[in-house]
Amino acid sequence: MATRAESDTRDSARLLDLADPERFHGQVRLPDGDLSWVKSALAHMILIRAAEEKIGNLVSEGRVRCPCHLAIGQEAPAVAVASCLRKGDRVFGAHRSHGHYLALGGSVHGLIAEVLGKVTGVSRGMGGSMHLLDITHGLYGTVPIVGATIPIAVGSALAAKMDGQGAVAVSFFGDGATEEGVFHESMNLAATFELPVLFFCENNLFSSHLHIGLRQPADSVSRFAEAHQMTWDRVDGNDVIACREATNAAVANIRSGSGPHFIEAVTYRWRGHVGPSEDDDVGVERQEGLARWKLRDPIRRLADAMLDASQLGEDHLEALWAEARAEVDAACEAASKDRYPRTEDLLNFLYTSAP
Amino acid sequence: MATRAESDTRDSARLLDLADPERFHGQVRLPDGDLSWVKSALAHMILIRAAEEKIGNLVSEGRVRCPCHLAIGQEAPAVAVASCLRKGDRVFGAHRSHGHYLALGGSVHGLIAEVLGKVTGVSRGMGGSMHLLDITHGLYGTVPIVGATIPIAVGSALAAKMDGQGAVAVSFFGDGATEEGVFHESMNLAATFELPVLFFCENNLFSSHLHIGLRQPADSVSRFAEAHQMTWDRVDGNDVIACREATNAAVANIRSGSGPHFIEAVTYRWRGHVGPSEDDDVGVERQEGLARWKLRDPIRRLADAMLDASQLGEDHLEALWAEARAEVDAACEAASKDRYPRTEDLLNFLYTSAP
Amino acid sequence: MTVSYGGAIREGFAHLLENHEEVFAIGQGLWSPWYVGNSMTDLDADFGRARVIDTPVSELACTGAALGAALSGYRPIVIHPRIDFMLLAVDQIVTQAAKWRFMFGGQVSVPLTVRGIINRGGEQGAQHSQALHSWFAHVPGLRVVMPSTPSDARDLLVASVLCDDPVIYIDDRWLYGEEDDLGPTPEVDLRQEGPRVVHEGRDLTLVGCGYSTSLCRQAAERMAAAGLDPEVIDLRVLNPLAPSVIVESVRKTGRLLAVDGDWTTCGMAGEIIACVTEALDPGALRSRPSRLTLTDAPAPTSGPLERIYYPTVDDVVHRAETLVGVRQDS
Amino acid sequence: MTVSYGGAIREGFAHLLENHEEVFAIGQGLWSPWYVGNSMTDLDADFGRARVIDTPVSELACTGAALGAALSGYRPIVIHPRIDFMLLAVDQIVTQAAKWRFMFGGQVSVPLTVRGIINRGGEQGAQHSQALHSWFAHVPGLRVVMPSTPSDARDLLVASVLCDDPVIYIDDRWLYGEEDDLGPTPEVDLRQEGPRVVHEGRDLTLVGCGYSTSLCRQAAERMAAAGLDPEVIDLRVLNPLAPSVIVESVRKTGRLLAVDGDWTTCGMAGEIIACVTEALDPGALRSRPSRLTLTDAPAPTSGPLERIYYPTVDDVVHRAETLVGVRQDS
Ligand SMILES: Cc1ncc(C[n+]2csc(CCOP(=O)(O)OP(=O)(O)O)c2C)c(N)n1
Ligand SMILES: Cc1ncc(C[n+]2csc(CCOP(=O)(O)OP(=O)(O)O)c2C)c(N)n1
Ligand SMILES: [Mg+2]
Ligand SMILES: [Mg+2]
Repeated sequence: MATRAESDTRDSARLLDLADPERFHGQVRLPDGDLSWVKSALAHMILIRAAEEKIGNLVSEGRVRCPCHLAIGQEAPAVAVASCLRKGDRVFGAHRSHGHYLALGGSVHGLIAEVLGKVTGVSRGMGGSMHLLDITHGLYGTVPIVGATIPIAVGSALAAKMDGQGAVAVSFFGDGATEEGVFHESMNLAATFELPVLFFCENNLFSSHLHIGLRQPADSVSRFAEAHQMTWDRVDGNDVIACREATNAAVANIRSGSGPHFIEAVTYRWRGHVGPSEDDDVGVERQEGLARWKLRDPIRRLADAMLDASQLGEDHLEALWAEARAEVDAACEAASKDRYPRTEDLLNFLYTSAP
Repeated sequence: MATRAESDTRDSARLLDLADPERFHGQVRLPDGDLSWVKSALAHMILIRAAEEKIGNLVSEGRVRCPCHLAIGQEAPAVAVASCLRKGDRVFGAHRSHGHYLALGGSVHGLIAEVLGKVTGVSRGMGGSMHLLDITHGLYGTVPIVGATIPIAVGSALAAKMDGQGAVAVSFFGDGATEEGVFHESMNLAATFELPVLFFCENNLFSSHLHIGLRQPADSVSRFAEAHQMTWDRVDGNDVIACREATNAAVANIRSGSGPHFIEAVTYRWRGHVGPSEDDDVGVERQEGLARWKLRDPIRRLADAMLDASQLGEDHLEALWAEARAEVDAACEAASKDRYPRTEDLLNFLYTSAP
Repeated sequence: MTVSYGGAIREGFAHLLENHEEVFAIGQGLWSPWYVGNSMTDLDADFGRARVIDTPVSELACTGAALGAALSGYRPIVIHPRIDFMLLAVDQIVTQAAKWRFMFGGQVSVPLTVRGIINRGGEQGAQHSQALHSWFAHVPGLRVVMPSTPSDARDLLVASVLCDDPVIYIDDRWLYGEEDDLGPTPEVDLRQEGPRVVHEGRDLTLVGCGYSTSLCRQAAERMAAAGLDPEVIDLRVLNPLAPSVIVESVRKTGRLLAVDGDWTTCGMAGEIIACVTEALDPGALRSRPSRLTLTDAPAPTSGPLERIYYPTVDDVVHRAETLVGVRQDS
Repeated sequence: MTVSYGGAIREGFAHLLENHEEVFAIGQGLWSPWYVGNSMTDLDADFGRARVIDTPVSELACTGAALGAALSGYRPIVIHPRIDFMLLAVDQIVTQAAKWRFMFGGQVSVPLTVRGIINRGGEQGAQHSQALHSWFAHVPGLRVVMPSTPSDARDLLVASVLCDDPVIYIDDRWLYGEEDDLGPTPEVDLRQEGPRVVHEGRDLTLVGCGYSTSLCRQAAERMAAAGLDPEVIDLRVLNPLAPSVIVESVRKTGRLLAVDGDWTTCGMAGEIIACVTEALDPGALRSRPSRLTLTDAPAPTSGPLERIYYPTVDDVVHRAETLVGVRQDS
């Protein structure tokens, strides 16, 4: 496939140059033909970046107290995958899912209100950053127990298969989650029952403070797809075009009944495991790598390509940022004024009716 | 390796002709040179078979009440592996571990007393068939929660590595256990920490009533060794010589510090999942396969080879059976007369001293 | 029609699969002729293997998958042939299913039933004997159901599956032989169900759940023959617990014996004592409340030990008589 | 020397690693500067990464591996930075570690310590807040320890690790700021430790464990100022539970309030009430026993809800005063 990173040798165990922070700093390759999606992807990634930067600031200022795992630097997979889905599809995320929510069309206001604990939040203020749900836009749930949504996504795929309407389930998770046994159990279930689920691993090389080299004997998790007899792709996770092309093809196959598929998108987070700091206190790989990895910025690489191809002007790009920031500021302003859940409601969500 | 079954194409996902019940009915290939071990292996397999047949009868007669998972037909791996170990090594089994215990040198009396619930049993009458422990002979524990001893074996390997004395841990488990997430977590730990553990899977194609084809997308579990970056072998599990040669090489490597290794031995159980019946009520594969699989009898195939090579006479073979049956009967006789644990002792084993 | 407890469970499944297309069953052993006793025999043949799904040995993922289907328009029942195996699925039950509705502000409901079977005795030993209903009763967000009769076994299964909250339905293989005359299958609202007086009396209150209710009933009959008149309460729904029936009974009898097949500390029997003593003035009690529970040890295998390990009808009668003062030794 | 609760835990680890070569620590976050607060800072640097082992995200296998090492001559401590994560390891804790000694007839012992950290508040929400010590206290074969002071945090950690039985050691991040003057580290026998009166009094008995003991102490001080004189008991060892200290205290005070940071049903507070009412004649109580527990719901995130979700010193004082009759409303 033309869009696959040059490094992809079909060695399912090694990331090779995709793991090299000196590589893939240049522009992404634009697709032929209509670029309208590319433009909206750029705008969307910028919006996500702006929203997460804002949330980071709110945390620093002490205005947001719930733990926030920012995906700054990882905007591409969310935007790419969301663009390949349709109504009826169901997406599950984990602790680092602001981007998944926004990419699917969730409102910035719903997110900021949620992290502020307001009743207008996407989870009615009951979940905070780590528990987001927005069924209308296909986000069926994100939770912070590592690996927990993977079997849930598989079960949602089982439901989709029973429905027979061609819907697809997507499970987003990180490289760390592949160390939880439930990941393997879920892969086996999906493969055995031939379920319509896309396993999408954002391999950012870290689980909390630990580099994958300290946690696994090889750095690419695509080897698990092979073990569970699943087709797979590995992509540059900071190339939104490559992510989209791989996902589009995968989703089409899954929809047509060919069973599960696995995509590994190699990326890197710029901020700490949790909160706005950069976590440069957690080991050599990260101290040395972060600055280089920032050169693989998915937003800048796409913007440069579009500027170069005269699909975008510098002023237009600045306007995109300004608009995004304005939207985020307005959402924050509004959310700040929203009310908190009523304390009388604490027990109201427990059971379908008071016991 | 000369001893590897001809079918082994290094395709880690497919058993190919090793799964074909029409194949491997003939004699096993005897090693060159001294055959004294082969003779003792034959005697040991016969003893295990005789002991398990006896236990099956005791169950039928209602004299044994605890659930007994018989390994009749699967005697080869236990005998082969035990022959490659030395003092200090530690073996962990599961629910179908009578053979592992006997192969390591455990007494028939200790086993029969245990399944009868006598205080002279190997677990003091507190465990029954499914919970055997005999540290003196290197059996560190067998339990019936599927997959549960796999991480325990890995931890014992961690201890062995810390000890620095070259001891090896062996984890016996079945194909069904590879569906438990903890199997994968354990494989990853062992590979990441380079622990001296041999993962030994007896793939008998069934987990309870279900054929592996209904539980996994491929019939060979060696693919998981590849995924976890482990060296592996696949052997005819009904060829005790092949099992021993693969294990000997593996154990030597592990001892020398080369990290974990995985062996898949393909075999078949003749009796039901639990108890003495043949379970021919559980699906076509088993109904059709059982009679054919019995032609792959590990005992007969070895005996035939030895008869053919004039290493054994018919009368000698019959004597082996007679001795084994006599030993088993005597053990049973003795165990029947042993006493039960005292009811006052029910709480004595709970904590190191009464609370 | 006379139906056994096991047969009644099967009737419940058949009713659900027949009348509710969004119901399906998933778990280990569902295509086996013997795995879950007679409680699901031939359901796969009758309703198809697409709706009666046997699985790999993966308790955690199978439970999570059932939860995922419950969030996507279905009413799955996930079956664990033993509570011991179900413990591998604790995360999906306790940290996921019990909490999803709450932590998403009530925007989703979780019509998931997790069936765990208590399967003990027969010298199976420590890892094939646990009950642990007290654990699940401890967790807000779960409804916990334990039927002690064939009719409850059927009707509470139906109610559990039709309930929009996650339900832990626990049946006990020791009850499979009990028989009842059953009429047509009703669809009751689980939220209206709770503890029930199953035998009226006035000398003391015996409380049980599942198999221990059966012990209490038998003990009550035995005691009646000896001129004593105990009241027996079957808990039926352990969480959320509605203790008022028990409190009112003890207010009347002045004596309480809670019987449970789970361990003592932080167990269901202690909970009953706590509920009652919190609710009644000390003067309302004619004697100290008492609990009779499983021996506080893992299950042994050896026959003679196993026979003293589990509470029996004798034990209940003995303890009850001591409480009432008919018997002097304690 | 004045040491914080977190620092005291670190002292316990340092003592163990220094003096007992068979001790090692394994778990997530052990090489992180912030994962487990200040309770293990730089242990990896001081004692080497071969004995202070950080791990993949595999709770079940890591716990099983620690058990395996415990069976092979070592005294491992496996660390779970949150109880919520530790639930993935329930099989290895409850069905394996707690039972191996028993089911092999006492031929092996299991010197394994499982450290679970209660880490709640801070709007972390439903899946990052659970305590569940009541669950582990329910399981025969486990010893369950909850220190409420820096000196217990250190000394009971040492005692847990040197004990030949499996121990669940639960510390609470909300206590990490507490300070004590600590002398040299003693090595005490855990089997001799149990509940302890930490504040003498005669008007009523307050019982807590871990952080809830701290609430009780503060409440006692506050009430003393108002002329009331409660006795405070710190459970310290929840299982096996030795309730006699509590029973004797209530015999004296006639009143009991059990305070717990875990849920109500089948929880530790109810267990205390059951133990006491089983042991005392009803007439020994001057009022109904009472329990103050966590709100029976998952933890919310939103600040205003979180503030009413956890029991506070005010709540303890209020409930205690009601019990004693100083306050009329209930
Ligand atoms: C079961 C469980 N164990 C541990 C944690 C603590 N934890 C939270 S996020 C995380 C890292 C997961 O890494 P990965 O899956 O790669 O996601 P990333 O943070 O890189 O996006 C860990 C270990 C948890 N939340 N749940
Ligand atoms: C956690 C758990 N789940 C389910 C079971 C029930 N069970 C007992 S043995 C077994 C089959 C395991 O198959 P395999 O590992 O291949 O071993 P085999 O019986 O073939 O020797 C099952 C499912 C169990 N004991 N433990
Ligand atoms: Mg990661
Ligand atoms: Mg098998």
